[in-house]
Amino acid sequence: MDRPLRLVVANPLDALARTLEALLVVASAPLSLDELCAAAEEEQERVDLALGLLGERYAEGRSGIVLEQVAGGWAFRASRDAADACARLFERPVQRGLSQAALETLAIVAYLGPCSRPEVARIRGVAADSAVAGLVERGLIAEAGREDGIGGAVRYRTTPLFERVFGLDNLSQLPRLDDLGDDADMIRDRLHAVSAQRTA
Amino acid sequence: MDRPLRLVVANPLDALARTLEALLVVASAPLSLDELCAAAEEEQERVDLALGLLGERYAEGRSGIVLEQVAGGWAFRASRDAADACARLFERPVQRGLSQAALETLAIVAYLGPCSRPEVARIRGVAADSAVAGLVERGLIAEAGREDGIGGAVRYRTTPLFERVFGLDNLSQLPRLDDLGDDADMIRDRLHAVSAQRTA
Amino acid sequence: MIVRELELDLDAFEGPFDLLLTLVLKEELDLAEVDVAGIVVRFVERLAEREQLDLEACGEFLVLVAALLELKARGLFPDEEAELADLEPEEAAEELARRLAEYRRMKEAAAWLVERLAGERDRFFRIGPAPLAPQPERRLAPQDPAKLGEVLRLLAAPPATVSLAHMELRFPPVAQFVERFRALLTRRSVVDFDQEVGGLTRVEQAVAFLALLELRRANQITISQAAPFAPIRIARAEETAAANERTPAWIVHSA
Repeated sequence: MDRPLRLVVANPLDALARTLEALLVVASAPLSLDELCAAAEEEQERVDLALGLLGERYAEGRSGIVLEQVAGGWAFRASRDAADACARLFERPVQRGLSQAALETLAIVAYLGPCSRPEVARIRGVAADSAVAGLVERGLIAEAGREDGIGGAVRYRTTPLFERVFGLDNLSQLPRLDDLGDDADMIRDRLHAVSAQRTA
Repeated sequence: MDRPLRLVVANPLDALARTLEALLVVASAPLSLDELCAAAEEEQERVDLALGLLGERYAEGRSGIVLEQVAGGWAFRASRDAADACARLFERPVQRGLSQAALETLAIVAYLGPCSRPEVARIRGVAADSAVAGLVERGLIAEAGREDGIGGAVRYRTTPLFERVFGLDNLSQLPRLDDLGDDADMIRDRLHAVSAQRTA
Repeated sequence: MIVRELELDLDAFEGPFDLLLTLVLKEELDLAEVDVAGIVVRFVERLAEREQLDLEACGEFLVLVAALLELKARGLFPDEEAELADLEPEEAAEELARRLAEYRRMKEAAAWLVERLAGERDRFFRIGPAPLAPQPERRLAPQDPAKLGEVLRLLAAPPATVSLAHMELRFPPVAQFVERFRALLTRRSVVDFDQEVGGLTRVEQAVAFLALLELRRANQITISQAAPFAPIRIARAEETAAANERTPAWIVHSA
């Protein structure tokens, strides 16, 4: 019996399906049909067919990766069977500590009262962007108006969550720093003086 | 005759492999073996085997999704075949290549990290502030505490994103320092030769 | 070979050696930003292209570079002046060779990184959370408020004896802000200039503004302002960026 040269003729849509897989695994938001067509440089009809193939391959019960059509387009998600495992991955036990950068930023904002990013940066001697963003994301500090003057920078203050995490009823319970100054203004002056010295 | 409830007995690792697929497709960074075991509630040995299965399935040339071992863990990425399609759709955070100053700073932090701006400046002979700020902004290096002693400078180390961008499983995959700078030894020899000639 | 006409191509300066010297002496170029080793390498390269050793050129070059190095060393390490003066010539040569070797190794490591990046440019991966991933819940363990006081005390303590912090320039180089804005614009499509520089010193703001003009001149950004004194907004110049983009780009980030 003649054997065909190729036992399995690759489905011509396979290459396209692989391209779509690649696009979907890199995307951080659902991809619309238009976006997929533009990126793959293909006709809508063929992309639709390839998505159909992928829908069968990445189906609930068959694969841990599931292709889902949502409002914004197409995206991969985890299968329902793996929901518990995913929950364990994302709800990891409480995080122990804060990074040095986060702790310093938090201390400055807590002791000096509303403080802008540039001010935190000046006191710490390094850019404060990521530290501030991280603390905002964790809900430990929040925006509190702007500095005086036109185009004043956004200022931040600590939140009630901060007080809870640090076991304080309010900010007046922060450990006193008499050696640094009697009040926030004096501590602020001292910190600025030191940072100026550091960069002098 | 009793018929088994399931005609096809799936490979017992299949279920685990599906769970791992699900974890990897939703993770926002490479997952270490420990993390995978904890989330899947499985033995390391079985997770290793399942990863082997997935490695075959999600291999370059076979699938648009590729499983790779990078930055101390496992992660999905797009296949290289789909690079052009990806390039059409996704923005690149590092649009312009890194400047020479940034690359040298990155090398110093990767090899000597954690290290501070003054240390980088001492080796390069020029101030490193802008290079360090740029690398932090791009997420390739991050703060890692301060130098010992009072008023110590902030130190930096490379991030997992650095390893991922450069396709490294860990920093030990960088070339050994001893293997670099052959010409530095040459320069040293020449300096000595010249001074020997002078005194001869 | 005429040393003063030596063409240089450094990060901080491009042009003939003579012009560099003039700018340095007029204090229009900060020596801290000048890679003197780069000048030496360039000179040695030129020297190597010739069959005969040009003694006159070598002598002149040595004098000029030594002067440059001394100026730079004084600027960078005022406290170490005494320490360096104590070194015997042989020790100084050994120290120089050691530092040079260390720097050469790092330069090669940087070259290795460039090559590596070029090889990895077709590796695309997702940065950030997956589209339909569960929202991570990051609860923090209870923290000790005493730690806050501790870190603040450290920040309020005067810097230790020999600090190299004087290397942080009081007049920040324009390049610092150029790099900073570029990096910001790879993350965000529009940046509010006023917000970025708010709180900086006047000098820093001025330098930041120069950086903006520099980027605009290079057609890398667009600048808009609704009315006089209204916030200044900076955006990437998309099409030009795409057209000029010839450098390797290797990572991706979804839209």
